[in-house]
Amino acid sequence: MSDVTLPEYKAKDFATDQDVRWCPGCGDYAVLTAMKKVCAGLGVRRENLVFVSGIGCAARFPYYMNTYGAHTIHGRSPAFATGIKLANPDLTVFVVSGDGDLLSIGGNHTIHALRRNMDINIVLLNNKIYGLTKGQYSPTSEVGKVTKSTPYGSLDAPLNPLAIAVASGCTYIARTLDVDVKSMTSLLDRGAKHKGTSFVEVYQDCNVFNHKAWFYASQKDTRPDNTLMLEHGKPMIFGKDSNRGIRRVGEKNEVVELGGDITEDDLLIHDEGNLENAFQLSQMFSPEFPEPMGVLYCNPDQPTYNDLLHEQVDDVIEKLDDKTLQSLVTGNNTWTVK
Amino acid sequence: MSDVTLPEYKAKDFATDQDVRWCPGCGDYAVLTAMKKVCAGLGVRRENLVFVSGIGCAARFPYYMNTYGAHTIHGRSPAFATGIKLANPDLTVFVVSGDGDLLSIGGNHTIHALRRNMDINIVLLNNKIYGLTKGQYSPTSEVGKVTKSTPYGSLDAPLNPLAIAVASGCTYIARTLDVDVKSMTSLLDRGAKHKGTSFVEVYQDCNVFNHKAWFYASQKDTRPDNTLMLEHGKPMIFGKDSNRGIRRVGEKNEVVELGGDITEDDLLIHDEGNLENAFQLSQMFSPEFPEPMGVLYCNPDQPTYNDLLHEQVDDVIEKLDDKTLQSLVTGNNTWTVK
Amino acid sequence: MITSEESSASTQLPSVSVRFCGDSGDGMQLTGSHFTDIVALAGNDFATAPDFPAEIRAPRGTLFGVSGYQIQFSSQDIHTPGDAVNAMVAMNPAGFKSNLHTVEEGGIIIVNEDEFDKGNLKKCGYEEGYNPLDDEMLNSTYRICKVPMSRLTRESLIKEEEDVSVKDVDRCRNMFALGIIAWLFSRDVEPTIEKISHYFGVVKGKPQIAELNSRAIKAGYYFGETAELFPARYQVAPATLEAGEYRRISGNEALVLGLATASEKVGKPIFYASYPITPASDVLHGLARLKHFGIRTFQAEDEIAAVVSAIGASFAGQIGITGTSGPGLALKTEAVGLATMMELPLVIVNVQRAGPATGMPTKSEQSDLLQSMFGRSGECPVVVIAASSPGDCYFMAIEAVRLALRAMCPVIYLSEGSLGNAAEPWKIPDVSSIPTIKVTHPENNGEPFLPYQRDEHGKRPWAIPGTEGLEHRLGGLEKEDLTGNVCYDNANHALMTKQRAEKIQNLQNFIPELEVHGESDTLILGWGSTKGSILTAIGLLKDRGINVATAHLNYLNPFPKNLGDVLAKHKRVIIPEINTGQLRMLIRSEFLVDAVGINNCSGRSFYVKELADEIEQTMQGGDA
Amino acid sequence: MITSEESSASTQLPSVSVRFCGDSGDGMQLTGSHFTDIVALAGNDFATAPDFPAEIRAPRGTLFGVSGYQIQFSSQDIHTPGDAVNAMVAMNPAGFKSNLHTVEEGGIIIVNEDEFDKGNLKKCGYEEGYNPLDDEMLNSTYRICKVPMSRLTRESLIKEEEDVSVKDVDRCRNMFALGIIAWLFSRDVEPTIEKISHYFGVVKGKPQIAELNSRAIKAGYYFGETAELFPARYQVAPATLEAGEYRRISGNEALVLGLATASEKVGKPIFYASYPITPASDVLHGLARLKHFGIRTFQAEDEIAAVVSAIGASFAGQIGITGTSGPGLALKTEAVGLATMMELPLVIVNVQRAGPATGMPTKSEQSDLLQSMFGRSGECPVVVIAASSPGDCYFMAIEAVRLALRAMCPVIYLSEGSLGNAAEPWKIPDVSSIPTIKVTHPENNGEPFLPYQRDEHGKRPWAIPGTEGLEHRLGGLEKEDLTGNVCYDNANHALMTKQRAEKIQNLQNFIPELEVHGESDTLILGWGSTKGSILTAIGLLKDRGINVATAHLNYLNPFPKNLGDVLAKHKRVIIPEINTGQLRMLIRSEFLVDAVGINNCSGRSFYVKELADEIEQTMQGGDA
Ligand SMILES: Cc1ncc(C[n+]2csc(CCOP(=O)(O)OP(=O)(O)O)c2C)c(N)n1
Ligand SMILES: Cc1ncc(C[n+]2csc(CCOP(=O)(O)OP(=O)(O)O)c2C)c(N)n1
Ligand code: SF4
Ligand code: SF4
Ligand SMILES: [Mg+2]
Ligand SMILES: [Mg+2]
Repeated sequence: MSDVTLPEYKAKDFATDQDVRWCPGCGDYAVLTAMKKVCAGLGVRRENLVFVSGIGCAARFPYYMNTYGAHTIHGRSPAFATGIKLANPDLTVFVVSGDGDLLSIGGNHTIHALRRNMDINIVLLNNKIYGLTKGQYSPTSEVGKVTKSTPYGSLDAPLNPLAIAVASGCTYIARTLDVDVKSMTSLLDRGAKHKGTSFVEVYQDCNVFNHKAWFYASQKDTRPDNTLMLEHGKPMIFGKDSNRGIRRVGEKNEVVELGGDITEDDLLIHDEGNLENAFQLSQMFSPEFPEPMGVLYCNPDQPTYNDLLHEQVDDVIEKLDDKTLQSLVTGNNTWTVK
Repeated sequence: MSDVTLPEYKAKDFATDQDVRWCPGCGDYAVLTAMKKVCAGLGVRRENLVFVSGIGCAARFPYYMNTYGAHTIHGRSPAFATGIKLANPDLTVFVVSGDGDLLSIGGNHTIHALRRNMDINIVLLNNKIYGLTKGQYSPTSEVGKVTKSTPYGSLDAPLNPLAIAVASGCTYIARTLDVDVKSMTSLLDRGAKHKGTSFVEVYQDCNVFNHKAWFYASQKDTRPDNTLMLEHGKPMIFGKDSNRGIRRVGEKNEVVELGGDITEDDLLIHDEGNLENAFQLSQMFSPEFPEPMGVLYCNPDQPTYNDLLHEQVDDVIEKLDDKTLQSLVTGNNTWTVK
Repeated sequence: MITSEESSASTQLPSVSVRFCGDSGDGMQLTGSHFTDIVALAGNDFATAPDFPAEIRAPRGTLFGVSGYQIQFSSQDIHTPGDAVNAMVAMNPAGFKSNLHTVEEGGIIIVNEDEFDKGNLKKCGYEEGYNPLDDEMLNSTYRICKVPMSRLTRESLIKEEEDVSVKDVDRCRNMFALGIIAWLFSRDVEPTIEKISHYFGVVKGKPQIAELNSRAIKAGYYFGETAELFPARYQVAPATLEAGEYRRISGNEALVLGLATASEKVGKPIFYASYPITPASDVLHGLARLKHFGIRTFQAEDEIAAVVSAIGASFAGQIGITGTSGPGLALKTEAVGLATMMELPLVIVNVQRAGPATGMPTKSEQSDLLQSMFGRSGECPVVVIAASSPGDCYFMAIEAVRLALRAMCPVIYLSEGSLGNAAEPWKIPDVSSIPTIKVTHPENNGEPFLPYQRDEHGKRPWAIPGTEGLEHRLGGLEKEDLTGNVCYDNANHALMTKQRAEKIQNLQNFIPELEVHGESDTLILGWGSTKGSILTAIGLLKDRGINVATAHLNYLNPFPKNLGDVLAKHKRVIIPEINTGQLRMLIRSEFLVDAVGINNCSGRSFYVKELADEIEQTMQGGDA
Repeated sequence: MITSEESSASTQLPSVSVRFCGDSGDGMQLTGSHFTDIVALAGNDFATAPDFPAEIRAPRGTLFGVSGYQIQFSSQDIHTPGDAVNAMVAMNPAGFKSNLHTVEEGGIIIVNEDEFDKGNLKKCGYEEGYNPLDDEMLNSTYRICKVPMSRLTRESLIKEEEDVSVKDVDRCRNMFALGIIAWLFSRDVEPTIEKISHYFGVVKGKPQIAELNSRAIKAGYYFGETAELFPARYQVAPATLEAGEYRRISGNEALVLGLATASEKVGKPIFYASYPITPASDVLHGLARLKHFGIRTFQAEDEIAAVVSAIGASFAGQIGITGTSGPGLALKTEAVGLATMMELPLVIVNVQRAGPATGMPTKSEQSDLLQSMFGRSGECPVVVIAASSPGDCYFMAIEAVRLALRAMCPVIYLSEGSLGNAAEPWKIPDVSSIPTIKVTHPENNGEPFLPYQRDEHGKRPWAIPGTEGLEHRLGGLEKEDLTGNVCYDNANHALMTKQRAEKIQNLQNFIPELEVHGESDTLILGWGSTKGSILTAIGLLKDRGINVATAHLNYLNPFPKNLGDVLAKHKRVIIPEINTGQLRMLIRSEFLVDAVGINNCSGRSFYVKELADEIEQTMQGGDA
């Protein structure tokens, strides 16, 4: 549906008449801001955009985007989006939902959407908590998390969203911070344009039930030393004064201080095209490592499920569509009663 | 329940009076044989063994083991096993089911069992097909698979069971062949003894609906060059005459011929303890690479969910069990009506 | 039973029921299918019922590996495979043992005696030294014809000069058996031979296999002729079916064709998302081949993903359909609630099987009616319809799509394993005579768009993504009347609950009234697959001089408008069901009539005689 | 209404209904809770109802961010929070606007006028320049008392000499309001001050906060005394409750305590697996703190994993329990079928909310009864019971466990959001007087073990892993009678279907008969949370000289043995329900009585007057 007379959109054109009902200070607001910017610049007509979500605070997202939208049921948004995209591949489909929705009850639909490389865009608003149900731990909560449902601390090791995405064969994997609207916008934009499933994890602050969960990585003072902004083809440098980097020794990555006999040439060069690197990056956690932000992995060449399906449909039609419905219903094994 | 008077078990002691109903030539028979051996040698009383499965041909497994057993519903066996293990940690719990059961409908329960490191043993009988429902493609079927439900060939890229296990934080990950009962037995045995979730993928031939799917790796003539038997601390050597190996150059693995200037010292040494290596191994596919068999990853040190839970319960009881039920029911905010 | 009193070379019979049984490896389904073609061509009416083993392919010769195929063919109008078998072919002891009880006293049993050896007899639990073929009792009760089929087949197919594989030869035993039966019932085997030759010779490119099979059939046929086994042959005259072109059809085939037809009649692609499950998988298989008829199939990761993706497709403007069986329906109920709230069209096909839980997947039952009516959270009415014969599956499939679009709501389409797999002759409809189904989508008219503004029938507009100016959001939270915005207002919730219910009830105006056949104080009210048994049973009752009226419900929610009047007109209402009384409970509560149930919850259809007897008894109990 | 005709300093009233409302940040739930303690200590009977916002913490001052808490306290025995509010405290315009309709004509409304500024008025949609506090109409309809609470709170709490945070001070406004109300209803605030001081001072170690709160309460109290706002104070005499020790309890709290009690009475740990969902989450939260009472909680990845792990725990010998609300129940139904087939004990707690689909999570409804009865594939009967008051949730929880063990079957325990969150005074039971629940597990007696050999009540033995010699396999495929082996036999399936049903029906012998109160031709039959409204309504009817009999069902499947007789004894049966008539449909179909429904499906409880009026009308319509 490329369109010559594409209207000039502004971010505010994507606001709805509904009051936004997130708590003051909720990290979701930032994502909404970024997403409106992205949509304005995407070059897609508003009526061809669809936002799909499950249930949760994050999942209220579609109500606030003046596009087509569906607030479905808990955990099933990737399946709903799949149906939309297979029915009408001309639509640009976003899934925006929370960590409980996409990784707890919805984990299976998420990995199957990823492995199929459906051309949809999944945005995970990860606040490491169940917000809407007033604060139980989620599959991304750290071990020992004390919540309403775990008064003595949670016991299970968290799921690693990016590692799961890598293992599921996702073709665009990125991570960003709710406080970094600028890079969030560009990452979402690139993801939207990517042919295939894009998966973007957003470190999102739940101001009420898990406030500051990400502050170790999101704040002015903490960010430089606890996050690593990835750039394809560039060495992995981070730190307040860009004075630190990641180097590989033997089978492991390690953090090094630049200067002395260690130069940029000793550092790992980020290669978006290397899945194994992407997995290694997904295993870097603060405080031992800075946590990677930006595009961990991108493979634009794998065909999407929806393209393959429609090619197959066209092939078959080409071959067989001389057949009429009557001939189908009649079949080729009949007899006549006089 | 260590037990001084443990009976002397033989494999056949674990046979039930039920006729085994798999098709002649089905790969599941081999697993049954291996499993009976394992149970006989496990040092666990028969009444403390429980086999749990979902639905499928593979899932008939419990009916053929003379232990406690539960043939549950499709895809839910990891959850059922979790309940058993949390209720009674003294039981040794096995989950035996198929690729559709554990990775399609049951994928989410599988990854959550793995991330929790429940001390259960999951055996995936992977025949890359839905057997019991008479031959539809499964999430492990190769792209282009022609089946009843995909007469023009399947479109979706398969899930990689071992990669998913790695990404989910599984602490014992192994792979074996239905035709190799000997190594299957030792891998299952070690998995059963491992504290934490053990996940063993078995390349299993479905003699009726997907016959020969694994022959490229399982047959006398194909096995040496298309599989790699991993040994911790040993170089990765394979091939008919052990003349080939795996070497790492830059960010990638490659196959090399030994001899000339390439010696064993150039080869990768398998390190069970390295998760990143495990991921790399999970990405090695024939024909480019031999497919790894044996233990890809093992981490015996991570606490199990069931141990943590029972420690927590004991702690709390220690601290609080002076409280009586009456005091609990009464609460601390009462008044008296005369 | 088949009586051979007459000395005439060939005895006329009104109907005959034949059963082929043997190991799942013996190709019994295929044999039965060929024989069905034979009787069809001869112009008989017929009804078939496969009897699949629960196992894929159990070890050879075991009881649980037995596969069976029953067909009744007749010079009259029939609807069931027959209560008791008149002639059975048993290819091995396991088949013989597990199917003996289906044969009428005095019935013919043709066995492949070569298979009745020690090993095989032991495999199916006959004790050492006993061979049923030598059993006095059995031989006096049945007419057992021992035929050394294995040997004869080999002898007649293996020729000096040519080199053939013994395996291929042995595979032809079933064709030898087919030949015998064809002779016994005076049937011409030429058409079958042509078909087989074409299939193996041309399609598969295996002329030798074609040759072997043809020879086997002939050999069997001639054997029947020459051997003195049978005192007489039998003939079943052609039935007087309505003139026209016919085909054989099973319920699942008909459903597939019905959906393809619906797609063309609506002018929209169908998106069929499913997760395989017995006995519904064949619907997915059948539709997967019809991409050139506007059908897209999606094998989802589970039942929930299947139904949810179908709703997504409906949201995007296609006809979202999902198919499953009982346990799968249980998983879809939350999503059906979502479709109810979003008010999007959705068809849920449920080919019922015996439950609860995994139950007996290969057996049939009608026990999901109440699940279909009430198995959702909250007040969540949906349309429920049911097919009543294999051919009817075609027309009800079109109805399901029509009603889903008519009211923008979920429609649960109930079929049954016994319909899905059973075959009957089907007068091929002229598809051009089937009315088109009109759908309209709103366009931007400048006015603010109100997604929940209903038409006079309570239907809301179906605005689809891609339509400029109609952007809107749907969801599972209660909607405000007209705007569809999230709304927690009490009065609004009461209103919307009422509107969702009325919209469904209102469909009474769009479905046919219930037809009553016959005049009597007693009404036999049925639904689903019992139609055939009921029809046949009341025929039997007529012969006994007992008269009852019948009516059969295809529409279960809403009920036909005139159902109340129909019930009121009869003093006694009897409801036969393959469950413990699910329709009965609905009828009793809505109409307060003391409907009596005749219930069989054993995983099989009614036997006609059993049903007739029970009706008779019920009528005697308590005067109407 | 509260009339101030009398000049006496303090007017006696039988009952008063008070509502606190304001922004979710204003701590209204806490304020209400403190006031409830106050009336409780004064010996009043009371009933409370929170009115949560649907949003967690919507932007301050918005309508959808309003939080409310209503309490009725009385000198008599009451069961509802009151139809109309006699006195309301509104902390901001949004609270005022969205709760005005709840106040009776002439009712008192105390507002924090400082908050009625331009910004806030605009936020909740009052048009420019309009201030409801100056509205003639409103002021003539209600007695609106404008109190500058923000200012007064600051003035009374901020002292020259000490340094306090303004934020902390402003947080005390609700306590200032509490003080006013306490004075208005002649209540002693000392105990509350003590509690607060202890909590902040000792528990939280924040003496300053404690100090501020105490001062705020006193300030409010003295303000009421000194200001001339109110012509009079009111008094509500203590109720004549049965003597004994009391506590306040909500339905969800009671359920938690009931399960802990059940665990001790059985002598087995409870394994509670759940996935959070409103309004059932608090059950998980409450149980999670009770590890020292033999309770283990497991927050599963979804509802299906929750119920399935609970079944696994039951298989392993513990008491498997899962808890959820309607949409979650919809997901669990396939697994409930499994438990039915395995015949293992399982309790499914369903704290119902307004549906369908996501519906209105914070609103209450009784619309999952039919889902609980029929929402499973195949013929799959389970026990269904329901609690009828917050305190009753305790006893029915014990019943749920008792019955699940008694018959080795699933029990669906129905509560409602309105029960789970409502609080009432509860006479604390002597737990030692509650009978123990006996369970036995078979031991190896040398005989081959038959897992499906039933006792005289149809219950099968519960052999648990770890028991030597009783190794056996369970599953969801149909089981053979006695042995429990997989079995596809038709007769066996019919038999097992019958046995599973009879086992449940048989529990009639283990549950109390239905009690009828009052003599009349007309029976009001209720279930669940409507008990309170019905009781109060018939009281009202008595005053009108109308007499009806009442009966309330705690057991919905099986019904009490005597239900049929009870219905037969009454000419007219009226069934009030917070749904569109689900119990009614069950009663009509089973007993063929023309039961009439009074239905309210708007997500709230009946108003007593509304219910009384409808009963009266129904009784006039059609003579009994
Ligand atoms: C079937 C079902 N189960 C449970 C719930 C209750 N529920 C709603 S949202 C939610 C989790 C929310 O957490 P998350 O997905 O992380 O979103 P957040 O609120 O944190 O943005 C749960 C458990 C539901 N609505 N439906
Ligand atoms: C809820 C539900 N959905 C679907 C089915 C049908 N079904 C049974 S087994 C199966 C898949 C079997 O494949 P797999 O797990 O790979 O086991 P296999 O038979 O290949 O050993 C399916 C789809 C079912 N029994 N229950
Ligand atoms: S609860 Fe947390 S996640 Fe939800 S809206 Fe509030 S701040 Fe945001
Ligand atoms: S169908 Fe395949 S997997 Fe199933 S039993 Fe037969 S051979 Fe084995
Ligand atoms: Mg979250
Ligand atoms: Mg498989």
